[in-house]
Amino acid sequence: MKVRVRCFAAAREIVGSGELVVDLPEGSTLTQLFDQVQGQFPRLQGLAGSLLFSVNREYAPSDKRLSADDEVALIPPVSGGADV
Amino acid sequence: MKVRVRCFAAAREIVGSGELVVDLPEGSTLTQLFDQVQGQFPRLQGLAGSLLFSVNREYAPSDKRLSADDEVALIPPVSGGADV
Amino acid sequence: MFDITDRSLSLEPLVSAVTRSSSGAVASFLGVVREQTRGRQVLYLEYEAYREMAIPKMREIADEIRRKWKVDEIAMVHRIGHLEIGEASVAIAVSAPHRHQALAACAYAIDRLKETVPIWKKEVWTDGEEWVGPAACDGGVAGSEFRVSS
Amino acid sequence: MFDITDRSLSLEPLVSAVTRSSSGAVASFLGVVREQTRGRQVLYLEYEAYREMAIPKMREIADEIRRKWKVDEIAMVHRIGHLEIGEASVAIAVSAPHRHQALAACAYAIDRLKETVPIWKKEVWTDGEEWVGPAACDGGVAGSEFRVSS
Repeated sequence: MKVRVRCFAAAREIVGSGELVVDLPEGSTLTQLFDQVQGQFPRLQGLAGSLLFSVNREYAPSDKRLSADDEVALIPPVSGGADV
Repeated sequence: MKVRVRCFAAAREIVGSGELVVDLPEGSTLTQLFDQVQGQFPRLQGLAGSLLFSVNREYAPSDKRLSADDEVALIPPVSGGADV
Repeated sequence: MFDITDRSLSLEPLVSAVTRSSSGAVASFLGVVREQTRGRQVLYLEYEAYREMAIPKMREIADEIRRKWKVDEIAMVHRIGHLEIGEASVAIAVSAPHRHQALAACAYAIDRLKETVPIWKKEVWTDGEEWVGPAACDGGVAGSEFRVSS
Repeated sequence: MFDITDRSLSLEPLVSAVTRSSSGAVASFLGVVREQTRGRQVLYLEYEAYREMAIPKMREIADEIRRKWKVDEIAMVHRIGHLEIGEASVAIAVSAPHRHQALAACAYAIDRLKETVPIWKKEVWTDGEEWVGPAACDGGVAGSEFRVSS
């Protein structure tokens, strides 16, 4: 199945694009999706510790199973915290 | 001695003027000043329970002794409380 | 910027006046004449100030704020005269490097302004009118020693 | 009014949008680009948003506010793109019948916005740059179950 992956901020800069389309086996989880994307863009490893995901514009846990046409986003971490 | 008395809000309406000049014995207190003004405008009694005074633009206790040329103000009470 | 004015209020001049290059946050407050007060229908309000005392009292509140929080600048302007429903009676803006200071200081400023600054409003309703002034009956100014003992 | 815009922000449209005849208070907040951040000199910021998610997240915060306080209306607008020092990045206004509700809700709104709304800023300093986003590391979004376990 094809899943759309939107990339923002540091993730977008690493991927070099605001959007990817990832081809995954049916029933894959967010973790499996991320493993596949990280295989393609190893520098994403640097974000992994605090990266969040959304699925269809809601934050989602990494064991969430995906469906075709889901819109996933890589929500990069805070590096410095909310300072204002 | 002559003391200037400024009147605001409900006190101004009772006195019918924003300002009075009161002639008092040297060394009179705010209480004595108020007694004299109230003698002239008995309806001020209705405010007395929570009226505040200022002397020279600072809140002052009612036993404060006045000097010639002081500017006293009658600071009327809240009737309803700060509601916003 | 500390002022009493008979002209209509807007936040922008206060926000501009307080924003510094060190400011990361500007918290502001607008008091507005509302239609209902304690269940009665308001027609309009009349505000009156002891201007020569009110402006120094605003400055004192700003001094209190500077002792409590790290802020950049503080502005307070109160309107007087005839105000209709929806019009602003008071505008406050506080800038600070960080948002929590700006927000806490702004909340403090309006609370203290209502306690200590000699400004009164006459509420004129469909069925009467009443003066409301500094929150003396809350002990807000300085406690009971400033009351007239009658 | 909930929006993401690449144009400069001003409070007045938000204040006008939230003021109702029932409103006695409007509390507002402006986040401003400041010169110094954590000891480094800022040249400019670049903001980026996941717009299709950010606006619904703003609405969710407004729903949270309505469950906690009696407010009239809530407006939040975040700017994206290139921002210079002194420019506003976010504007929030909350109206309520009473001031404490408006002030508390406004403070809550900016805290939650920084926790849950997917907007990032790249701080560009004289000596480098860094992305800063929603406060995921504070457990602000929803706790650790949303982290990637790596």
